[in-house]
Amino acid sequence: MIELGLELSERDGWAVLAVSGEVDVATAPRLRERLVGLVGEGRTRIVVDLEKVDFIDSTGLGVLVGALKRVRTNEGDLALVCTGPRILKVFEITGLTKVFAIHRTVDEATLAG
Amino acid sequence: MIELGLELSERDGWAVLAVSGEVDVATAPRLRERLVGLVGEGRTRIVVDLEKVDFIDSTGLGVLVGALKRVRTNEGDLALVCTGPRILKVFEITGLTKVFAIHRTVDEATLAG
Amino acid sequence: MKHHRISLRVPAQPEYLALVRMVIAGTARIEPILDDERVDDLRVIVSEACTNAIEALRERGSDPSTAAITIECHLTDDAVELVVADEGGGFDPGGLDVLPEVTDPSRLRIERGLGIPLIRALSDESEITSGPEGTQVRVVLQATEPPAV
Amino acid sequence: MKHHRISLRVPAQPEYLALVRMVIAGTARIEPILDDERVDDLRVIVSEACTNAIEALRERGSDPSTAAITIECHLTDDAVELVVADEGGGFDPGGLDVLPEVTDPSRLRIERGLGIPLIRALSDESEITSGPEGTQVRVVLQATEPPAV
Ligand SMILES: Nc1ncnc2c1ncn2[C@@H]1O[C@H](COP(=O)(O)OP(=O)(O)O)[C@@H](O)[C@H]1O
Ligand SMILES: Nc1ncnc2c1ncn2[C@@H]1O[C@H](COP(=O)(O)OP(=O)(O)O)[C@@H](O)[C@H]1O
Repeated sequence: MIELGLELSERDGWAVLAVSGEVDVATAPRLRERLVGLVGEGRTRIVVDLEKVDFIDSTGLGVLVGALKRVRTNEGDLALVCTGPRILKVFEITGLTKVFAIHRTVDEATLAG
Repeated sequence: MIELGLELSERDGWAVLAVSGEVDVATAPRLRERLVGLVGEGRTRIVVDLEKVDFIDSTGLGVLVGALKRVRTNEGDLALVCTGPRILKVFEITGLTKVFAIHRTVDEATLAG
Repeated sequence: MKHHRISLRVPAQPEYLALVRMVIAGTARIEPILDDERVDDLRVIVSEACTNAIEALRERGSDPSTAAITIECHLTDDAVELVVADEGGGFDPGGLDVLPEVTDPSRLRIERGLGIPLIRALSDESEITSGPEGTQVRVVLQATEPPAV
Repeated sequence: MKHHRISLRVPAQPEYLALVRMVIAGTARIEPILDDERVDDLRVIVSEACTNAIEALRERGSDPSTAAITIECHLTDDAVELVVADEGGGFDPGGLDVLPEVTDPSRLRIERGLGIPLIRALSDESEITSGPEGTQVRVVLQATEPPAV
Protein backbone atom coordinates (compact mmCIF):
# COMPACT_ATOMS: atom_id res chain seq x y z
CA MET A 1 0.00 0.00 0.00
CA ILE A 2 2.66 2.51 1.02
CA GLU A 3 4.66 3.76 -1.88
CA LEU A 4 8.20 4.97 -1.58
CA GLY A 5 9.52 6.58 -4.71
CA LEU A 6 13.26 6.29 -5.41
CA GLU A 7 14.56 7.97 -8.53
CA LEU A 8 18.22 7.98 -9.42
CA SER A 9 19.90 10.56 -11.62
CA GLU A 10 23.38 11.97 -12.22
CA ARG A 11 24.70 15.45 -11.63
CA ASP A 12 28.34 16.44 -12.04
CA GLY A 13 29.68 13.15 -10.78
CA TRP A 14 27.16 12.90 -7.95
CA ALA A 15 24.52 10.21 -7.72
CA VAL A 16 21.28 12.01 -6.93
CA LEU A 17 18.61 9.88 -5.27
CA ALA A 18 15.23 11.62 -5.17
CA VAL A 19 13.01 10.10 -2.51
CA SER A 20 9.25 10.59 -2.44
CA GLY A 21 6.51 9.42 -0.12
CA GLU A 22 6.72 8.36 3.51
CA VAL A 23 9.88 6.99 5.09
CA ASP A 24 9.10 4.82 8.08
CA VAL A 25 9.99 1.32 9.27
CA ALA A 26 7.83 -0.15 6.49
CA THR A 27 9.59 1.67 3.68
CA ALA A 28 13.04 2.52 5.09
CA PRO A 29 14.50 -0.89 4.20
CA ARG A 30 14.02 -0.06 0.51
CA LEU A 31 15.86 3.22 0.95
CA ARG A 32 18.65 1.54 2.89
CA GLU A 33 19.04 -1.17 0.28
CA ARG A 34 19.29 1.37 -2.49
CA LEU A 35 21.89 3.45 -0.69
CA VAL A 36 23.93 0.40 0.26
CA GLY A 37 23.71 -0.69 -3.38
CA LEU A 38 25.02 2.65 -4.61
CA VAL A 39 28.00 2.57 -2.29
CA GLY A 40 28.59 -1.05 -3.30
CA GLU A 41 28.82 0.10 -6.92
CA GLY A 42 31.47 2.60 -5.89
CA ARG A 43 29.11 5.59 -5.88
CA THR A 44 30.31 7.43 -2.79
CA ARG A 45 29.29 10.97 -3.67
CA ILE A 46 25.57 10.89 -3.09
CA VAL A 47 22.88 13.52 -2.82
CA VAL A 48 19.65 12.40 -1.19
CA ASP A 49 16.88 14.71 -2.30
CA LEU A 50 14.13 14.77 0.34
CA GLU A 51 11.99 17.48 -1.26
CA LYS A 52 9.16 15.09 -2.10
CA VAL A 53 9.18 13.29 1.21
CA ASP A 54 5.92 13.80 3.12
CA PHE A 55 6.99 12.05 6.25
CA ILE A 56 10.16 10.80 7.88
CA ASP A 57 10.69 9.41 11.34
CA SER A 58 13.70 8.17 13.29
CA THR A 59 13.93 4.97 11.27
CA GLY A 60 14.45 7.06 8.16
CA LEU A 61 16.94 9.29 9.92
CA GLY A 62 18.83 6.19 11.02
CA VAL A 63 19.11 4.99 7.44
CA LEU A 64 20.54 8.34 6.36
CA VAL A 65 23.04 8.37 9.23
CA GLY A 66 24.07 4.83 8.31
CA ALA A 67 24.58 5.83 4.69
CA LEU A 68 26.59 8.90 5.67
CA LYS A 69 28.88 6.71 7.78
CA ARG A 70 29.24 4.29 4.92
CA VAL A 71 30.23 6.87 2.31
CA ARG A 72 32.62 8.56 4.73
CA THR A 73 34.52 5.33 5.39
CA ASN A 74 34.87 5.18 1.61
CA GLU A 75 36.19 8.75 1.46
CA GLY A 76 32.96 9.89 -0.12
CA ASP A 77 30.26 12.27 0.95
CA LEU A 78 26.51 12.37 1.35
CA ALA A 79 24.54 15.59 1.16
CA LEU A 80 20.84 16.20 1.66
CA VAL A 81 18.42 18.46 -0.14
CA CYS A 82 15.55 19.55 2.05
CA THR A 83 13.56 22.72 2.55
CA GLY A 84 10.26 21.41 3.93
CA PRO A 85 9.83 22.66 7.49
CA ARG A 86 8.13 19.48 8.72
CA ILE A 87 11.06 17.35 7.55
CA LEU A 88 13.72 19.82 8.67
CA LYS A 89 12.16 19.87 12.11
CA VAL A 90 13.01 16.24 12.88
CA PHE A 91 16.61 16.85 11.74
CA GLU A 92 16.83 19.86 13.99
CA ILE A 93 15.40 18.19 17.06
CA THR A 94 17.69 15.21 16.75
CA GLY A 95 20.71 17.45 16.19
CA LEU A 96 21.27 15.98 12.75
CA THR A 97 21.38 19.37 11.07
CA LYS A 98 24.90 19.49 12.51
CA VAL A 99 25.79 16.09 11.12
CA PHE A 100 24.48 16.49 7.58
CA ALA A 101 25.11 19.13 4.99
CA ILE A 102 21.56 20.16 4.16
CA HIS A 103 21.04 22.18 0.99
CA ARG A 104 18.13 23.96 -0.60
CA THR A 105 18.61 22.56 -4.10
CA VAL A 106 20.42 19.73 -5.82
CA ASP A 107 22.60 22.31 -7.61
CA GLU A 108 23.65 23.82 -4.33
CA ALA A 109 24.44 20.38 -2.95
CA THR A 110 26.62 19.28 -5.85
CA LEU A 111 28.42 22.64 -6.14
CA ALA A 112 29.14 22.71 -2.42
CA GLY A 113 30.78 19.27 -2.57
CA MET B 1 -12.81 18.40 7.72
CA ILE B 2 -15.05 16.94 5.03
CA GLU B 3 -15.52 19.26 2.12
CA LEU B 4 -18.57 19.20 -0.06
CA GLY B 5 -18.25 21.36 -3.13
CA LEU B 6 -21.41 22.95 -4.51
CA GLU B 7 -21.07 25.07 -7.61
CA LEU B 8 -24.03 26.63 -9.30
CA SER B 9 -24.16 27.62 -12.95
CA GLU B 10 -26.74 28.26 -15.65
CA ARG B 11 -27.40 26.36 -18.84
CA ASP B 12 -30.32 27.08 -21.17
CA GLY B 13 -32.69 27.89 -18.38
CA TRP B 14 -31.55 25.04 -16.15
CA ALA B 15 -29.85 25.56 -12.83
CA VAL B 16 -26.82 23.28 -12.87
CA LEU B 17 -25.51 22.30 -9.45
CA ALA B 18 -22.10 20.61 -9.66
CA VAL B 19 -21.42 18.58 -6.52
CA SER B 20 -17.95 17.42 -5.53
CA GLY B 21 -16.61 15.42 -2.62
CA GLU B 22 -18.38 12.91 -0.41
CA VAL B 23 -22.12 12.96 0.19
CA ASP B 24 -23.02 11.31 3.48
CA VAL B 25 -25.02 12.20 6.57
CA ALA B 26 -22.38 14.77 7.53
CA THR B 27 -22.51 16.66 4.26
CA ALA B 28 -25.95 15.85 2.82
CA PRO B 29 -27.69 18.59 4.83
CA ARG B 30 -25.72 21.19 2.88
CA LEU B 31 -26.81 19.65 -0.41
CA ARG B 32 -30.43 19.46 0.73
CA GLU B 33 -30.40 23.09 1.87
CA ARG B 34 -29.02 24.25 -1.43
CA LEU B 35 -31.58 22.30 -3.44
CA VAL B 36 -34.45 23.47 -1.24
CA GLY B 37 -33.13 27.00 -1.64
CA LEU B 38 -33.12 26.74 -5.43
CA VAL B 39 -36.69 25.48 -5.55
CA GLY B 40 -37.63 28.23 -3.10
CA GLU B 41 -36.23 30.78 -5.55
CA GLY B 42 -38.44 29.30 -8.24
CA ARG B 43 -35.67 27.29 -9.92
CA THR B 44 -37.50 24.09 -10.68
CA ARG B 45 -35.48 22.89 -13.66
CA ILE B 46 -32.38 21.57 -12.00
CA VAL B 47 -29.45 19.45 -13.15
CA VAL B 48 -27.40 17.89 -10.38
CA ASP B 49 -23.97 17.05 -11.76
CA LEU B 50 -22.45 14.18 -9.77
CA GLU B 51 -19.34 13.73 -11.91
CA LYS B 52 -17.00 14.93 -9.16
CA VAL B 53 -18.66 13.01 -6.37
CA ASP B 54 -16.29 10.43 -4.86
CA PHE B 55 -18.81 8.86 -2.57
CA ILE B 56 -22.56 8.82 -2.06
CA ASP B 57 -24.62 6.70 0.27
CA SER B 58 -28.33 6.34 0.96
CA THR B 59 -28.50 9.65 2.81
CA GLY B 60 -27.35 11.38 -0.36
CA LEU B 61 -29.77 9.38 -2.47
CA GLY B 62 -32.57 10.39 -0.10
CA VAL B 63 -31.74 14.06 -0.58
CA LEU B 64 -31.90 13.66 -4.36
CA VAL B 65 -35.22 11.80 -4.17
CA GLY B 66 -36.56 14.54 -1.90
CA ALA B 67 -35.47 17.21 -4.35
CA LEU B 68 -36.99 15.37 -7.31
CA LYS B 69 -40.30 15.19 -5.48
CA ARG B 70 -40.10 18.86 -4.66
CA VAL B 71 -39.45 20.03 -8.22
CA ARG B 72 -42.15 17.72 -9.59
CA THR B 73 -44.81 19.15 -7.29
CA ASN B 74 -43.75 22.50 -8.75
CA GLU B 75 -44.08 21.21 -12.30
CA GLY B 76 -40.35 21.24 -12.70
CA ASP B 77 -37.78 18.56 -13.33
CA LEU B 78 -34.53 17.32 -11.88
CA ALA B 79 -31.97 15.47 -13.96
CA LEU B 80 -28.69 13.90 -12.93
CA VAL B 81 -25.34 13.76 -14.66
CA CYS B 82 -23.32 10.72 -13.69
CA THR B 83 -21.00 8.31 -15.45
CA GLY B 84 -18.83 7.02 -12.59
CA PRO B 85 -19.48 3.32 -12.11
CA ARG B 86 -19.12 3.45 -8.31
CA ILE B 87 -21.79 6.12 -8.05
CA LEU B 88 -24.07 4.58 -10.68
CA LYS B 89 -23.91 1.31 -8.80
CA VAL B 90 -25.79 2.63 -5.75
CA PHE B 91 -28.45 4.11 -8.03
CA GLU B 92 -28.83 0.79 -9.79
CA ILE B 93 -29.05 -1.32 -6.66
CA THR B 94 -31.67 0.92 -5.11
CA GLY B 95 -33.67 0.99 -8.32
CA LEU B 96 -33.24 4.74 -8.62
CA THR B 97 -31.96 4.54 -12.17
CA LYS B 98 -35.64 4.08 -13.01
CA VAL B 99 -36.69 7.10 -10.98
CA PHE B 100 -34.11 9.59 -12.22
CA ALA B 101 -33.13 10.64 -15.69
CA ILE B 102 -29.39 10.03 -15.59
CA HIS B 103 -27.30 11.61 -18.33
CA ARG B 104 -23.69 11.43 -19.38
CA THR B 105 -23.13 15.16 -19.74
CA VAL B 106 -24.75 18.39 -18.66
CA ASP B 107 -25.48 19.17 -22.32
CA GLU B 108 -27.31 15.91 -22.74
CA ALA B 109 -29.30 16.58 -19.57
CA THR B 110 -30.42 20.06 -20.56
CA LEU B 111 -31.18 19.11 -24.16
CA ALA B 112 -33.20 16.11 -23.08
CA GLY B 113 -35.32 18.28 -20.80
CA MET C 1 -3.29 -18.10 6.25
CA LYS C 2 -3.24 -14.38 6.95
CA HIS C 3 -5.25 -12.95 9.78
CA HIS C 4 -5.48 -9.23 10.17
CA ARG C 5 -7.80 -7.78 12.69
CA ILE C 6 -8.29 -4.08 13.13
CA SER C 7 -10.80 -2.34 15.30
CA LEU C 8 -11.79 1.24 15.54
CA ARG C 9 -13.99 3.00 18.04
CA VAL C 10 -15.14 6.49 17.18
CA PRO C 11 -17.67 8.97 18.53
CA ALA C 12 -21.14 8.39 17.10
CA GLN C 13 -20.98 11.59 15.09
CA PRO C 14 -21.38 12.20 11.37
CA GLU C 15 -17.99 13.94 11.10
CA TYR C 16 -16.27 10.62 11.73
CA LEU C 17 -17.86 8.78 8.82
CA ALA C 18 -15.27 9.90 6.29
CA LEU C 19 -12.50 8.78 8.64
CA VAL C 20 -14.15 5.39 9.15
CA ARG C 21 -14.47 4.88 5.40
CA MET C 22 -10.83 5.84 4.97
CA VAL C 23 -9.69 3.35 7.61
CA ILE C 24 -11.74 0.52 6.18
CA ALA C 25 -10.62 1.21 2.63
CA GLY C 26 -7.02 1.62 3.83
CA THR C 27 -7.14 -1.68 5.69
CA ALA C 28 -8.61 -3.48 2.70
CA ARG C 29 -5.76 -2.14 0.60
CA ILE C 30 -3.01 -3.30 2.98
CA GLU C 31 -3.98 -6.84 2.16
CA PRO C 32 -5.46 -6.40 -1.28
CA ILE C 33 -7.82 -9.33 -1.51
CA LEU C 34 -10.62 -7.11 -2.83
CA ASP C 35 -10.49 -5.21 -6.09
CA ASP C 36 -11.27 -1.50 -6.16
CA GLU C 37 -14.95 -1.99 -6.88
CA ARG C 38 -15.37 -4.25 -3.86
CA VAL C 39 -13.43 -1.82 -1.68
CA ASP C 40 -15.94 0.81 -2.75
CA ASP C 41 -18.78 -1.53 -1.84
CA LEU C 42 -17.20 -1.90 1.59
CA ARG C 43 -17.04 1.88 1.95
CA VAL C 44 -20.77 2.16 1.24
CA ILE C 45 -21.61 -0.69 3.62
CA VAL C 46 -19.62 0.70 6.54
CA SER C 47 -21.00 4.15 5.94
CA GLU C 48 -24.60 2.92 5.92
CA ALA C 49 -24.14 0.82 9.02
CA CYS C 50 -22.45 3.63 10.93
CA THR C 51 -25.08 6.15 9.83
CA ASN C 52 -27.79 3.90 11.26
CA ALA C 53 -25.79 3.47 14.45
CA ILE C 54 -25.37 7.22 14.82
CA GLU C 55 -29.10 7.74 14.36
CA ALA C 56 -30.00 4.97 16.78
CA LEU C 57 -27.76 6.44 19.46
CA ARG C 58 -29.14 9.91 18.89
CA GLU C 59 -32.71 8.64 19.11
CA ARG C 60 -31.91 6.88 22.31
CA GLY C 61 -30.72 10.21 23.66
CA SER C 62 -27.22 8.93 24.33
CA ASP C 63 -24.74 11.51 25.50
CA PRO C 64 -23.19 12.64 22.21
CA SER C 65 -19.81 13.16 23.85
CA THR C 66 -19.51 9.53 24.92
CA ALA C 67 -21.74 7.58 22.53
CA ALA C 68 -19.50 5.54 20.28
CA ILE C 69 -19.56 3.02 17.48
CA THR C 70 -17.21 0.08 17.14
CA ILE C 71 -16.05 -1.04 13.74
CA GLU C 72 -14.13 -4.27 13.38
CA CYS C 73 -12.56 -5.55 10.25
CA HIS C 74 -11.11 -9.00 9.89
CA LEU C 75 -9.11 -9.94 6.83
CA THR C 76 -8.02 -13.38 5.81
CA ASP C 77 -6.85 -14.73 2.48
CA ASP C 78 -10.43 -15.53 1.55
CA ALA C 79 -12.63 -12.75 2.82
CA VAL C 80 -13.13 -9.50 4.60
CA GLU C 81 -15.51 -9.56 7.52
CA LEU C 82 -16.82 -6.27 8.84
CA VAL C 83 -18.79 -5.80 12.04
CA VAL C 84 -20.36 -2.50 13.06
CA ALA C 85 -21.76 -2.42 16.57
CA ASP C 86 -23.68 0.19 18.50
CA GLU C 87 -25.40 0.44 21.85
CA GLY C 88 -28.49 2.12 20.46
CA GLY C 89 -32.04 0.99 21.15
CA GLY C 90 -32.14 -1.75 18.52
CA PHE C 91 -34.87 -2.63 16.04
CA ASP C 92 -36.46 -5.59 14.34
CA PRO C 93 -34.42 -6.23 11.19
CA GLY C 94 -37.09 -8.65 9.91
CA GLY C 95 -39.87 -6.12 10.29
CA LEU C 96 -38.63 -3.35 8.05
CA ASP C 97 -41.15 -1.76 5.71
CA VAL C 98 -41.00 -3.22 2.27
CA LEU C 99 -40.11 -0.49 -0.18
CA PRO C 100 -42.77 0.26 -2.77
CA GLU C 101 -41.74 -0.73 -6.27
CA VAL C 102 -39.50 1.91 -7.76
CA THR C 103 -41.94 2.43 -10.59
CA ASP C 104 -44.79 2.96 -8.14
CA PRO C 105 -45.47 6.73 -7.95
CA SER C 106 -45.52 6.48 -4.16
CA ARG C 107 -41.87 5.44 -4.36
CA LEU C 108 -41.07 9.10 -4.54
CA ARG C 109 -42.36 9.56 -1.05
CA ILE C 110 -39.60 7.33 0.25
CA GLU C 111 -36.45 9.23 1.00
CA ARG C 112 -35.25 6.69 3.49
CA GLY C 113 -35.02 2.97 4.02
CA LEU C 114 -32.35 2.46 1.40
CA GLY C 115 -29.48 1.77 3.80
CA ILE C 116 -30.14 -1.80 4.82
CA PRO C 117 -31.11 -2.90 1.30
CA LEU C 118 -27.77 -1.50 0.12
CA ILE C 119 -25.85 -3.30 2.86
CA ARG C 120 -27.53 -6.56 1.89
CA ALA C 121 -27.07 -6.11 -1.83
CA LEU C 122 -23.41 -5.11 -1.65
CA SER C 123 -22.25 -7.90 0.64
CA ASP C 124 -21.88 -11.60 -0.02
CA GLU C 125 -23.24 -12.42 3.39
CA SER C 126 -24.96 -10.19 5.91
CA GLU C 127 -26.44 -10.66 9.32
CA ILE C 128 -28.06 -8.16 11.65
CA THR C 129 -28.41 -8.95 15.32
CA SER C 130 -30.39 -6.39 17.23
CA GLY C 131 -31.89 -6.07 20.67
CA PRO C 132 -32.48 -3.51 23.39
CA GLU C 133 -28.75 -3.53 24.17
CA GLY C 134 -27.79 -2.54 20.68
CA THR C 135 -27.22 -3.70 17.16
CA GLN C 136 -24.51 -5.58 15.34
CA VAL C 137 -24.30 -5.54 11.58
CA ARG C 138 -21.96 -8.19 10.23
CA VAL C 139 -21.10 -8.56 6.57
CA VAL C 140 -18.68 -10.71 4.63
CA LEU C 141 -17.17 -9.91 1.26
CA GLN C 142 -15.38 -12.78 -0.43
CA ALA C 143 -11.96 -12.24 -1.92
CA THR C 144 -12.16 -11.05 -5.49
CA GLU C 145 -9.45 -13.37 -6.71
CA PRO C 146 -8.95 -16.89 -5.48
CA PRO C 147 -6.31 -16.75 -2.75
CA ALA C 148 -2.74 -17.31 -3.85
CA VAL C 149 -1.78 -20.72 -2.48
CA MET D 1 -16.34 21.17 26.66
CA LYS D 2 -15.78 18.79 23.77
CA HIS D 3 -14.70 15.24 24.42
CA HIS D 4 -13.81 13.05 21.51
CA ARG D 5 -12.33 9.67 22.11
CA ILE D 6 -11.21 7.40 19.35
CA SER D 7 -9.37 4.16 19.65
CA LEU D 8 -7.75 1.99 17.08
CA ARG D 9 -6.28 -1.46 17.37
CA VAL D 10 -4.14 -2.69 14.52
CA PRO D 11 -1.79 -5.60 13.90
CA ALA D 12 1.74 -4.89 15.12
CA GLN D 13 3.04 -4.69 11.57
CA PRO D 14 4.91 -1.94 9.77
CA GLU D 15 2.36 -1.79 6.92
CA TYR D 16 -0.17 -0.33 9.34
CA LEU D 17 1.91 2.67 10.36
CA ALA D 18 0.76 4.84 7.48
CA LEU D 19 -2.86 4.01 8.32
CA VAL D 20 -2.33 4.86 11.98
CA ARG D 21 -0.77 8.20 11.08
CA MET D 22 -3.67 8.92 8.76
CA VAL D 23 -6.23 8.15 11.46
CA ILE D 24 -4.50 10.28 14.06
CA ALA D 25 -4.04 13.19 11.68
CA GLY D 26 -7.63 12.79 10.47
CA THR D 27 -8.96 12.80 14.02
CA ALA D 28 -6.94 15.86 14.93
CA ARG D 29 -8.42 17.62 11.92
CA ILE D 30 -12.03 16.79 12.78
CA GLU D 31 -11.67 19.01 15.83
CA PRO D 32 -8.99 21.35 14.68
CA ILE D 33 -7.43 22.44 17.95
CA LEU D 34 -3.92 21.85 16.60
CA ASP D 35 -2.41 23.72 13.69
CA ASP D 36 -0.84 21.79 10.81
CA GLU D 37 2.62 21.82 12.32
CA ARG D 38 1.38 20.27 15.55
CA VAL D 39 -0.62 17.68 13.62
CA ASP D 40 2.64 16.75 11.91
CA ASP D 41 4.32 16.48 15.30
CA LEU D 42 1.56 14.11 16.35
CA ARG D 43 2.14 12.00 13.23
CA VAL D 44 5.81 11.64 14.11
CA ILE D 45 5.05 10.82 17.74
CA VAL D 46 2.50 8.12 16.96
CA SER D 47 4.76 6.64 14.32
CA GLU D 48 7.74 6.46 16.70
CA ALA D 49 5.70 4.96 19.51
CA CYS D 50 4.10 2.36 17.23
CA THR D 51 7.44 1.47 15.65
CA ASN D 52 8.86 0.75 19.11
CA ALA D 53 5.79 -1.29 19.98
CA ILE D 54 6.13 -3.33 16.78
CA GLU D 55 9.77 -4.04 17.56
CA ALA D 56 9.08 -4.94 21.16
CA LEU D 57 6.40 -7.41 20.11
CA ARG D 58 8.65 -8.92 17.48
CA GLU D 59 11.51 -9.29 19.98
CA ARG D 60 9.20 -10.97 22.39
CA GLY D 61 8.39 -13.44 19.65
CA SER D 62 4.69 -12.61 19.72
CA ASP D 63 2.59 -14.29 17.05
CA PRO D 64 2.65 -11.71 14.25
CA SER D 65 -0.88 -12.60 13.20
CA THR D 66 -2.37 -11.68 16.57
CA ALA D 67 0.09 -9.21 18.12
CA ALA D 68 -1.57 -5.81 18.14
CA ILE D 69 -1.05 -2.25 19.20
CA THR D 70 -3.71 -0.02 20.68
CA ILE D 71 -3.75 3.67 19.89
CA GLU D 72 -6.09 5.98 21.77
CA CYS D 73 -6.63 9.59 21.06
CA HIS D 74 -8.60 11.90 23.28
CA LEU D 75 -9.49 15.39 22.15
CA THR D 76 -10.87 18.16 24.27
CA ASP D 77 -11.00 21.92 23.68
CA ASP D 78 -7.61 22.27 25.33
CA ALA D 79 -5.47 19.36 24.30
CA VAL D 80 -4.94 16.15 22.41
CA GLU D 81 -3.89 13.19 24.48
CA LEU D 82 -2.45 10.19 22.70
CA VAL D 83 -1.74 6.81 24.27
CA VAL D 84 0.05 4.00 22.46
CA ALA D 85 0.03 0.67 24.28
CA ASP D 86 1.64 -2.64 23.52
CA GLU D 87 2.03 -5.99 25.25
CA GLY D 88 5.71 -6.31 24.44
CA GLY D 89 8.40 -7.12 26.97
CA GLY D 90 8.84 -3.61 28.31
CA PHE D 91 12.01 -1.68 29.10
CA ASP D 92 13.39 0.82 31.54
CA PRO D 93 12.57 4.25 30.10
CA GLY D 94 14.88 5.91 32.64
CA GLY D 95 17.82 3.74 31.68
CA LEU D 96 18.17 4.57 28.02
CA ASP D 97 21.66 5.23 26.72
CA VAL D 98 22.45 8.89 26.57
CA LEU D 99 23.16 9.86 22.99
CA PRO D 100 26.69 11.11 22.35
CA GLU D 101 26.80 14.79 21.44
CA VAL D 102 25.94 15.26 17.81
CA THR D 103 29.30 16.86 17.17
CA ASP D 104 31.10 13.90 18.73
CA PRO D 105 32.49 11.77 15.87
CA SER D 106 31.12 8.65 17.58
CA ARG D 107 27.66 10.14 17.01
CA LEU D 108 27.83 8.69 13.56
CA ARG D 109 27.83 5.23 15.01
CA ILE D 110 24.36 5.82 16.37
CA GLU D 111 21.67 4.95 13.89
CA ARG D 112 19.10 4.34 16.55
CA GLY D 113 17.85 5.73 19.81
CA LEU D 114 16.29 8.80 18.22
CA GLY D 115 12.66 7.73 18.67
CA ILE D 116 12.05 8.45 22.30
CA PRO D 117 13.97 11.75 22.24
CA LEU D 118 11.72 12.81 19.35
CA ILE D 119 8.58 11.80 21.22
CA ARG D 120 9.71 13.81 24.22
CA ALA D 121 10.75 16.85 22.24
CA LEU D 122 7.62 17.04 20.11
CA SER D 123 5.10 16.70 22.91
CA ASP D 124 4.17 19.14 25.65
CA GLU D 125 3.95 16.35 28.16
CA SER D 126 5.08 12.74 27.90
CA GLU D 127 5.07 9.76 30.15
CA ILE D 128 6.24 6.23 29.54
CA THR D 129 5.01 3.42 31.74
CA SER D 130 6.67 0.10 31.07
CA GLY D 131 6.85 -3.28 32.69
CA PRO D 132 6.97 -6.94 31.79
CA GLU D 133 3.30 -6.76 30.72
CA GLY D 134 3.93 -4.08 28.21
CA THR D 135 4.45 -0.42 27.60
CA GLN D 136 2.26 2.65 27.47
CA VAL D 137 3.45 5.85 25.91
CA ARG D 138 1.24 8.80 26.76
CA VAL D 139 1.73 12.26 25.34
CA VAL D 140 -0.22 15.48 25.51
CA LEU D 141 -0.18 18.28 22.96
CA GLN D 142 -1.79 21.49 24.07
CA ALA D 143 -4.22 23.27 21.76
CA THR D 144 -2.46 25.66 19.44
CA GLU D 145 -4.98 28.44 19.87
CA PRO D 146 -6.74 29.24 23.10
CA PRO D 147 -10.09 27.41 23.00
CA ALA D 148 -13.03 29.40 21.70
CA VAL D 149 -15.24 30.01 24.73
N1 LIG E 1 -28.26 0.19 14.20
C1 LIG E 1 -29.59 0.42 14.27
N2 LIG E 1 -30.17 0.62 15.48
C2 LIG E 1 -31.50 0.84 15.56
N3 LIG E 1 -32.33 0.88 14.49
C3 LIG E 1 -31.81 0.68 13.26
C4 LIG E 1 -30.42 0.44 13.08
N4 LIG E 1 -30.18 0.25 11.77
C5 LIG E 1 -31.38 0.40 11.16
N5 LIG E 1 -32.36 0.66 12.05
C6 LIG E 1 -33.80 0.87 11.75
O1 LIG E 1 -34.07 0.39 10.46
C7 LIG E 1 -34.60 1.42 9.63
C8 LIG E 1 -34.16 1.24 8.19
O2 LIG E 1 -32.77 1.49 8.06
P1 LIG E 1 -32.16 1.84 6.64
O3 LIG E 1 -32.58 0.81 5.67
O4 LIG E 1 -30.69 2.03 6.81
O5 LIG E 1 -32.84 3.19 6.21
P2 LIG E 1 -32.86 4.60 6.92
O6 LIG E 1 -31.74 4.63 7.90
O7 LIG E 1 -32.72 5.55 5.81
O8 LIG E 1 -34.22 4.69 7.59
C9 LIG E 1 -34.11 2.70 10.27
O9 LIG E 1 -34.96 3.79 9.99
C10 LIG E 1 -34.13 2.34 11.74
O10 LIG E 1 -35.42 2.49 12.28
N1 LIG F 1 7.37 -0.04 23.55
C1 LIG F 1 8.60 -0.50 23.88
N2 LIG F 1 8.74 -1.74 24.39
C2 LIG F 1 9.97 -2.22 24.71
N3 LIG F 1 11.11 -1.53 24.57
C3 LIG F 1 11.03 -0.28 24.08
C4 LIG F 1 9.79 0.31 23.71
N4 LIG F 1 10.02 1.57 23.27
C5 LIG F 1 11.35 1.75 23.36
N5 LIG F 1 11.97 0.65 23.83
C6 LIG F 1 13.41 0.46 24.05
O1 LIG F 1 14.02 1.73 24.07
C7 LIG F 1 15.04 1.82 23.09
C8 LIG F 1 15.13 3.22 22.52
O2 LIG F 1 13.99 3.52 21.76
P1 LIG F 1 14.03 4.68 20.69
O3 LIG F 1 14.54 5.92 21.34
O4 LIG F 1 12.71 4.78 20.04
O5 LIG F 1 15.13 4.24 19.63
P2 LIG F 1 15.20 2.94 18.73
O6 LIG F 1 13.84 2.37 18.66
O7 LIG F 1 15.69 3.47 17.44
O8 LIG F 1 16.20 2.06 19.42
C9 LIG F 1 14.66 0.76 22.07
O9 LIG F 1 15.78 0.30 21.36
C10 LIG F 1 14.05 -0.32 22.93
O10 LIG F 1 15.05 -1.12 23.52
